[in-house]
Amino acid sequence: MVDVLYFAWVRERIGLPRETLATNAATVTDLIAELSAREERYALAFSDLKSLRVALDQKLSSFDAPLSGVREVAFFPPMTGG
Amino acid sequence: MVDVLYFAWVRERIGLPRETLATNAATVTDLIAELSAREERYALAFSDLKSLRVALDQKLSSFDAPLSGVREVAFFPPMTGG
Amino acid sequence: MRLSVQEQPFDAGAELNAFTAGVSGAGAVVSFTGIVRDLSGTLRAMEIEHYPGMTQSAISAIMDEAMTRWSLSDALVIHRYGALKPGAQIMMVATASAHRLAAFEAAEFLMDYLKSRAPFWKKEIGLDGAEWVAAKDEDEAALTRW
Amino acid sequence: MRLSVQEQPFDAGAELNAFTAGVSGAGAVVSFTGIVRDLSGTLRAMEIEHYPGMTQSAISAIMDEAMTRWSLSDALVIHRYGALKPGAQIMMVATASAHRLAAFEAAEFLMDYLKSRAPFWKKEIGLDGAEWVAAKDEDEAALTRW
Repeated sequence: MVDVLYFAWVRERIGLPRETLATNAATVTDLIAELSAREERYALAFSDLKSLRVALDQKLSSFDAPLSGVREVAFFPPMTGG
Repeated sequence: MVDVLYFAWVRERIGLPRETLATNAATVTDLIAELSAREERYALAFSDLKSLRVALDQKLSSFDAPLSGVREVAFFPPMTGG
Repeated sequence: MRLSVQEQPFDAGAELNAFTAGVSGAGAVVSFTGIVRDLSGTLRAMEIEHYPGMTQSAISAIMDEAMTRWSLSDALVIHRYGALKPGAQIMMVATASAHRLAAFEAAEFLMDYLKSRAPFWKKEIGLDGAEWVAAKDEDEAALTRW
Repeated sequence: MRLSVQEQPFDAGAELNAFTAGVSGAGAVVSFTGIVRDLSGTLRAMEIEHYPGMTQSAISAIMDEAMTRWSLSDALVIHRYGALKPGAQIMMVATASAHRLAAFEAAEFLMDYLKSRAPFWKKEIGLDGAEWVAAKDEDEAALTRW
């Protein structure tokens, strides 16, 4: 089981801030494919990966990173702090 | 007549903060020569021009600048503000 | 070193004085304050969302790096989230160092990283609707300096 | 734009808050505070001499240049003279701008010029005697950046 979190417009498009999933996805890319196949709102949120960032266990990561052992995955647009 | 001001160690070496002089010096260099010839303490203060700065009427200037029309000449070491 | 991620306003002047009083041996203190701008005159609020679990650790890591790299005497980051009115202060950074160049550089480094690497997202709530603020290419490019 | 050359202490936090409250439309405020350091542990006081007639005009000219060059919303310079104890605040600069880079650059520019072009001279009064602070080559070199 993995917690998946969504922030900013990713959260708005998917329509929820977090969910807990059972998945066998090996990488972030696999997880995205799995979610996008599930429902249109996911496909829409994940349609342009260049405008997305991912954090694994609260550390910025890459889409080809393995999910093995990861407990928290977060998807969000590029940050706009400061 | 010209007011001549001295600051920091220039003031300390010459032993006074300002004086009013009658001079026919055409340039700052001429004025320095005139003062240095007058007394040892001036010669000492002006012995190393690289460690001196001059302002004419409160604007940083160069040693070869003409003194015609200038009312206030100031000699001091490089500034250390901030 | 102090980091506060908070919803409530802060008093930048009081924070600067407390920060300065707390450092010894520093010759230079630099501060930066970020303020909500209303460019079009139609902004009702700037809503700042963040990723609570990650915000503290991401900013702490950035601050640790700044402390080491510029041998800072101290560093401070305060960043707000929630709904902020135009003119409100969003965040502040302060750095203290023996010399001015290090204090300036470290503050700019912290700002550049907070802009693009700390998990905050800004949404402008205007009279005609709401829009997420897009990340700027120039903010991403600013990181190459470090 | 405000410039104060004064003997009495100033409250950097209160000055920062007043400065920030007075700017409208700025997204970024940067401040710098300079503090008397006691490197050897033997400093009794730092005595700052200045050239009263020239100080105001020289600093005003530097501030005018910064305002124009970085399109600042506002700028502030406070510089003390007289005898200052270790830990005392010597001077501060603040800049306000639409964007952070302009505010940072303008503050650094003002500092670099105040260091080498404003008519102040520092003398360190130590337990064993007094010595004029020598200008640093690196401070003169810093001006070539602008």
